[in-house]
Amino acid sequence: MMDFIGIGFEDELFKDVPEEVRCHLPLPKGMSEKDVTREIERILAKNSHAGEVPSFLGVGCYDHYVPAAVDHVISRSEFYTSYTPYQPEMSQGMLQALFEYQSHICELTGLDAANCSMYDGATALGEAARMCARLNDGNVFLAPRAMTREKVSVLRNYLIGTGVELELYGWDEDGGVDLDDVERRITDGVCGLYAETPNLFGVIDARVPLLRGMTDAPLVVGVNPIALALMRAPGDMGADIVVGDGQCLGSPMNYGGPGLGLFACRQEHVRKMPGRVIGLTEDSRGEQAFCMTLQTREQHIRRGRATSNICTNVALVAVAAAVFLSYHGRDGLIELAKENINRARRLMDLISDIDNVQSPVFDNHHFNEFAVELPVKPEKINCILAKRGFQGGLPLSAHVPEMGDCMLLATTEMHDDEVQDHFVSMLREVL
Amino acid sequence: MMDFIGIGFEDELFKDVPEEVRCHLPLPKGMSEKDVTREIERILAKNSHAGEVPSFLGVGCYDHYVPAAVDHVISRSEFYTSYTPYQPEMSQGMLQALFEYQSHICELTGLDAANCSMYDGATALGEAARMCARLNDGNVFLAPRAMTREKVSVLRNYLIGTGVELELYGWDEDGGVDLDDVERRITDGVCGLYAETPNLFGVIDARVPLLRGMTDAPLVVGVNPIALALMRAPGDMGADIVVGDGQCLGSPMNYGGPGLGLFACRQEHVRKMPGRVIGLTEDSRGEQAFCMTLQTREQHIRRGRATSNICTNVALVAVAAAVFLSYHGRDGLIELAKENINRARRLMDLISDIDNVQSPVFDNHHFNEFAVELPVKPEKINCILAKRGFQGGLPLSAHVPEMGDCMLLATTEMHDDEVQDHFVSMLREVL
Amino acid sequence: MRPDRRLIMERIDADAYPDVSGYMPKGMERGSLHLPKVNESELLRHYIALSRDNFGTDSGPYPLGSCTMKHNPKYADRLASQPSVGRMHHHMDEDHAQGSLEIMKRMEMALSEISGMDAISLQPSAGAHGEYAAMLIVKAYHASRGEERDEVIVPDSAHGTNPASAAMAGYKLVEIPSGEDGCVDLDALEAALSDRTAALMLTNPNTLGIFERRVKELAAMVHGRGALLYYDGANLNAIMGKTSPGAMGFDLVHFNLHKTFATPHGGGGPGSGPVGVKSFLEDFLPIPRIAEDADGMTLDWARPKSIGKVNGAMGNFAIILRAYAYILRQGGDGLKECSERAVLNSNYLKKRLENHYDVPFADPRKHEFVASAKNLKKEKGVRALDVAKRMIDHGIHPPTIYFPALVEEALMIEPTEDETMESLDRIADVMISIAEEDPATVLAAPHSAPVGRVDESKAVKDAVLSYRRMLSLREGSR
Amino acid sequence: MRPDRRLIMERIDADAYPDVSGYMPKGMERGSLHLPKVNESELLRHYIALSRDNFGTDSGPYPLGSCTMKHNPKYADRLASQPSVGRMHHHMDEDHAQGSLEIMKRMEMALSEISGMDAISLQPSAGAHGEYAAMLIVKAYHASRGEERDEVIVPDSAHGTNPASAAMAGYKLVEIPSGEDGCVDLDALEAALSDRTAALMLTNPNTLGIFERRVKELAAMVHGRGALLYYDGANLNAIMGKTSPGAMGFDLVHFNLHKTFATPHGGGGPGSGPVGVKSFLEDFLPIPRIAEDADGMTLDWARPKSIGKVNGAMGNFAIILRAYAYILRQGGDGLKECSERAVLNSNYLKKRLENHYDVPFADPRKHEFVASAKNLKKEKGVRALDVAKRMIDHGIHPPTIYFPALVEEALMIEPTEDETMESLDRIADVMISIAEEDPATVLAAPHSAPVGRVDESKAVKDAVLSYRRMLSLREGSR
Ligand SMILES: Cc1ncc(COP(=O)(O)O)c(C=O)c1O
Ligand SMILES: Cc1ncc(COP(=O)(O)O)c(C=O)c1O
Repeated sequence: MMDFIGIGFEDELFKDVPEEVRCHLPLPKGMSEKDVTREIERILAKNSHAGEVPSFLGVGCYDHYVPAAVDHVISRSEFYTSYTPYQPEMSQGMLQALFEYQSHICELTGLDAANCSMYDGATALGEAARMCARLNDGNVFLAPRAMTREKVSVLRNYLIGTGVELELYGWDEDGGVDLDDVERRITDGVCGLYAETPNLFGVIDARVPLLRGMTDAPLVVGVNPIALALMRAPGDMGADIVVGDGQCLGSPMNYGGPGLGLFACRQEHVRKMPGRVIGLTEDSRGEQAFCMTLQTREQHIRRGRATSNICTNVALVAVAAAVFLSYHGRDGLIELAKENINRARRLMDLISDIDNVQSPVFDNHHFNEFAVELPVKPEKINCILAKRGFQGGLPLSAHVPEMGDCMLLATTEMHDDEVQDHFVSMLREVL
Repeated sequence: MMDFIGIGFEDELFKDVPEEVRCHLPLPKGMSEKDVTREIERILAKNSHAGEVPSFLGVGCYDHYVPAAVDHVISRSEFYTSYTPYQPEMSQGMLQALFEYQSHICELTGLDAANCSMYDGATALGEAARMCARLNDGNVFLAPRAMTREKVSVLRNYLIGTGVELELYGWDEDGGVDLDDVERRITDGVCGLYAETPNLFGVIDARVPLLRGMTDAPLVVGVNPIALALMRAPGDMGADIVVGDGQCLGSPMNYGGPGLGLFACRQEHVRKMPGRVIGLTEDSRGEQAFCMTLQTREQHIRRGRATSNICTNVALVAVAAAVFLSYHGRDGLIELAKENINRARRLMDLISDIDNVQSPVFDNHHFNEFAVELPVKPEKINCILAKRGFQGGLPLSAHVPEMGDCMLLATTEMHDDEVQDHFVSMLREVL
Repeated sequence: MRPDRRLIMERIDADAYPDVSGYMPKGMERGSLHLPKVNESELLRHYIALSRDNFGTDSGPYPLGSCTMKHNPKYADRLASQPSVGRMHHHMDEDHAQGSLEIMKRMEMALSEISGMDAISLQPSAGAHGEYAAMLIVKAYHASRGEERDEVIVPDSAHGTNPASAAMAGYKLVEIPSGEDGCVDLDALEAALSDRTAALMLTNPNTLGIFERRVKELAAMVHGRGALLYYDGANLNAIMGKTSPGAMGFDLVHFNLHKTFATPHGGGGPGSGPVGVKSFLEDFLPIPRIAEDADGMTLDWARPKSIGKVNGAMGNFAIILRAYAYILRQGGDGLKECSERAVLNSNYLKKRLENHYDVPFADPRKHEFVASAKNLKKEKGVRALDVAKRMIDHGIHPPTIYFPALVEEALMIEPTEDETMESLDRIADVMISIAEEDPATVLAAPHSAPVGRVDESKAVKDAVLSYRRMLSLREGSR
Repeated sequence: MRPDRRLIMERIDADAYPDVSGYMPKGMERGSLHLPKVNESELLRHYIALSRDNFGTDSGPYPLGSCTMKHNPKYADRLASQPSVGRMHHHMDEDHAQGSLEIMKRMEMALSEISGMDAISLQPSAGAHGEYAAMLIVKAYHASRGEERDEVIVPDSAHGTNPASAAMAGYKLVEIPSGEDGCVDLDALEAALSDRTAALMLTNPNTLGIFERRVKELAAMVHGRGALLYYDGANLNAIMGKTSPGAMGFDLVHFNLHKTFATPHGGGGPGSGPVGVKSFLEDFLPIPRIAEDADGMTLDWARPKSIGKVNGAMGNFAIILRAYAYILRQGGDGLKECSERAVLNSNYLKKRLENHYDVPFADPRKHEFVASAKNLKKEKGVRALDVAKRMIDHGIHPPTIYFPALVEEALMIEPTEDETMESLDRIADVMISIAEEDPATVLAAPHSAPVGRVDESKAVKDAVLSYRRMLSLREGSR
């Protein structure tokens, strides 16, 4: 090959790299596949995963059962070794799978348009806020104070370039939206209003539909897609944009990433939407075909004026979600949602029997998780639980400081009675 | 569907099953995929696998590293959910992969024909003995006494219908074939002569090529395919048939099954061969194509007069072997073979430093494994080692009783220095 | 464009074999080795491309009669791919292998319930291997009673492995013809039975998909002559939860886990072929037996009457595990439902085809049925083989053809319980359209497969089974 | 025959939504839900069939410029599929997550060596996300110094995400043109620089595959005006072991683990886009930072100057792990060799195409080069798009087309280090044959893809993004 190019040795190809910027790469020598595997497994063995140490963490990232069929599909190398489907004729499979994903998300959310993924729930919310800023002239985005510090921080960071301020409203004694607080804050300057159901506290908030009547600004609703099997579609509540995290739809937790940012909106706003979308069309023979569409919204065409800078998204996670939803179907998803509600109910009931513990803090419908108030600092309890082979829930102090004595406990179908009972008896011992 | 068939309820389709033979199926209710997974994982957790408890067992079944590419290929569902390729036009992929497998085996063994698998090494030997009985009129099959009881028993069972007697010959002080003993036993009645290299004791036996000169009866040679990277091809030693176990070529041990019975022979005997073979041919357009061939040897055509009753074999394991051999290539396989020899040498040297232990018992070249003589019953030592987190080697007492104080120790590239050192220091402590 | 399908060994390493001295005894050193030289990317592209030229049950309908190509659930594969399955050696101390042993013990118990047999050995590696083990047991049993019986009776509709296994065990075969109704002709059986009869091998429902109603009578006849009754359990998926070999009076049975219990066939294997027996034969089962005591599972080798070993290890554990997972998932009712749906599907498809193909014998069928292309052949010169090849163009795997031999131009169809009505209709529509199509198109099929019709006789004539051979023929010498 | 490609939701459950009362508060109950109803077999056949209509690097050459579609090694995927990776929650006590944290810490250190940066954050989810994090850091840095700088300079050859990220962070964009040689025009840069300049975003080698030789000079100019120099590290795979952003004088850099470090793209993601900075910017990196003390790894949240969070968790751990495995496997020398081979392959392919396509700018190129179909268009009316579509017929993924915009009818080609010479020759032969082919054939391509040329403008016009929408249009209402 060098002969053909007309060079004598390989470094001639780097003659354009000036001496002054040359450097070496002081990394160790390469290892065999076997040794790499062994080395990484040795390190990973230091983890205590949820299969070894039952975990009660949630807030957007859950330990659900991943059907083997999901793994199988996303391990098809035609899928996972492909790039963004720029050439639709060579990528009909991925395009259709993503169109099906969008369709499922639209069905769950009750909206007509969805993109084929954002990075995660938090960035999806950030993008939704930015989209609100595009939809009108307001300069305030209203969101609940009951959010993790991570989500609030991401949201702030996504609003930085827009000139829009983030304003946070409170919650009521039942853990739902504090309508009075929202009322007070609503002005013409509001460019968007965000609410969650289930919210940070796991509360299914029946007041969210009431928000529609309070402002003309776009309403953004944050959801859990499994809860949507039983919950009224946000589109029917008047939501303009729906966001959420879809990791629960067939993906492992993976230490938090990749997630799956769900993003759906009304058809009328489709041209203001961020992210990649797959559209239905026809091929030259008039047959059904799919392609990426509305690309003029995107950075590779519109550059500095794109609706978002996003390029690589989490398409494969979206495919996993599509397979997961198809695997369960309506009835399966309903069963799963019920099981998760029942698991949470069971756990909160058991814990409520412990003296000095309020479980749940909010007397309301919950999904997956719920806050409990403890007589001891939650951080301290987690330390003790860790020694007994449990990963406790999320201490709320770092997120909503006024609930510093509270812990958020999440449970899923992966916790059977035995695990819950064992956890509760440990908790009882510890308190 | 029932309407169309013209029945009112499903049981009408079972009206031909008389009442007197009806019965119920008193198995428990079905479980969800998740619960099945959990239940089986709970049971399997009772195992102590070689990744947890280093194991020094071998004799035809080894803990080698399986390259991830091998897993990937045999997880392609077009391969593993297919049947025997009766319709070549729909199965070119499997047919070619199996033809490539046969080709690799022929290359390693130095013969021109191979079938596309037998169940395992032991049944491959049994089939080889039967093939010898077909090739001539003799009524004695000569084989080494140095074989596991399993292999001897399978061999006997495979000879049952042939009228051929099994006669076993001994080994010499260096662990190789006892030529005098063979000499003594060779008569015109011998229909086949079997020898192994490496043999039960892991000895690469330089006397095997000498057997060719001792009889006109077919010579069957048992091999380890990884050792063949360095060892003279049995075809060049005059072998007529080569057998062995190919599990070591990219398959996990799986508690012994499935194995991979290697079977190769000279071209001239191809029509007497047992098992399925894939042949090269052309399609109607004159292009290269593959199909199952010489099927008139097989049970589905020849029925009672087939060369074997084998139908389902272990095709997918053969594909794994083909991928494994292609992955390593010549140089990779040579490296692997060397590493396995070096590992064994290192271990036997370390052990030879322990007082009262003879390691190895046989002063000879070894591959993967070697016999050591211990001052205590090997069974007892294994019990003690088990308590310290090791799975010792195979006590030879049940297989070659006169070596009741010996243990066969196998080691592979999966044992690094640390594991070997630790094992040896445990052994030293124990003795 | 058809992708590159060169043999991988055509990318060969041409360098000289390296110096490897010191690793082998003198005279045992290798001098050359030709294996491909490819990087991981080339390797994977090659094999993935090959896989794409292959058709499995995950690709579409696979109504291959007598082979039960049903869906292979993915949870079973995932369970089998763990180190607690893979990195287990069969010689491990029992203490280290309690998990594997427990799975096997439970599987034995489940198979015992399903078959109505008293004891099970999971050792045989496939169906034919289970048959062979059973024949060895038959032999050992009669020998233990000092009886010399050297004949085995096999109906003409039996699967080829039945006579092959009996012959391999040294038995003389006595073939009996099927009656008008496709069932065993009891008069012929009576005539064939004698004091020399060691066993009768039977499949019920038989390979025509017909249930032998007079099986009890037949059992009495066989037992009356002191012979044993053997059940080929490959077709068990038609009757689970309805009847069992035990209830029908059989003494021995083999199972095909890779048929009835939904484990992958792997393009020809591995499978698993456990053998089950009534208690009076238990002592003859292969060793070791799995025993359970207070401390857990142990292996019992001290069984003097045992036939010994039929394979080198404990059986195909990785397949057994998958099958056990499937049984747990289905449960008793689920298995029964599988049988019901398999039979319903088979009868539905049969009904849909009846006016277009000749379908001999009366209703109902069980899991499979045999149609015939004999009229097509007469009228248009289209044989079963041609129908099969043409089905390939439609992405449907052809049925088993030319078996059983007693039906002319046989098309043996087993849709399995997994196909939906929609899919059955597609199979039917395709087969009907072929029956009505211009014969020229059918005779030249397949048209859209990766290759045209393959010349099988050339393959037999040339008998080229390896690249080595291919090269030496090409070069005229090597 | 093209297999059934109906949407899976056409197999829908038509039954009424069941009664689920008691699970939701009043007014929050759902009334209907349309999801497909399929069994596992149908499900898998559907998605496997779809996968077969898709092309990945495992399918064949994928010389997509600026996207680095290299082989994704399988050991990395296998490592990532373990429960010790998957069943970890990012809020776990650090004690429970020492393994994940150690992998991340080691990865930070490796990326630091590779890039010559002092501190790394693995948090961003993809390249553009890393750019955005970097822009937030630039903003925080200038703010911390009380400086108001509101412009970011971007060359016209920059990837679209660069201007988009800067704009998203609220910066005004100043675009500068490339010079004759394809490099930044330093005079234009000089003119663009001012006290308002917050940063210059640069890729080196740039998207034309040309190394900006005068990078040091350029760095001095930017730094001289108090602005920061940002490196788009998507093209790092051209220079590893030769030079580094640090050595070139950059202050911030993002990485594309899914390009340089061989992790799968997954049909568009997930990726991972770590950001690295020189020490004076370390305080601004996203929180939490991974710290190491005597007890092991901990998370440090107390970083008051930090920009905070850019995603909800810790980054895409499953991707980071794969990339780390790849780095371990290659080692320092191996990564250098990858760069060398990537550049060699690119120059070889360029040379092979030179007489058939217009290839502007001088030698040598780095990992990629841009050819142009402008002559073809002039002479035969064949555009870059048509060439691309025709390549599909040959089983080769087309290059990136129409980017960068400064080259007319651009075909941006990046073969990567994984293609063999044989494969490069195949790509070249195909592209040359297309250049010489009857234009009618090319214009009507693809001919052998699962679909004909796709009507992208209809998709834009209709904007049908869901089955719901499709139905409501079909029904005229919903
Ligand atoms: C009726 C019947 N018996 C026996 C067998 C043999 O089983 P195996 O292929 O597993 O050896 C089969 C399968 O081909 C069969 O269909
Ligand atoms: C040069 C360059 N910069 C930035 C990006 C953006 O990276 P990502 O797609 O991961 O967001 C890409 C990839 O498309 C690229 O090629």
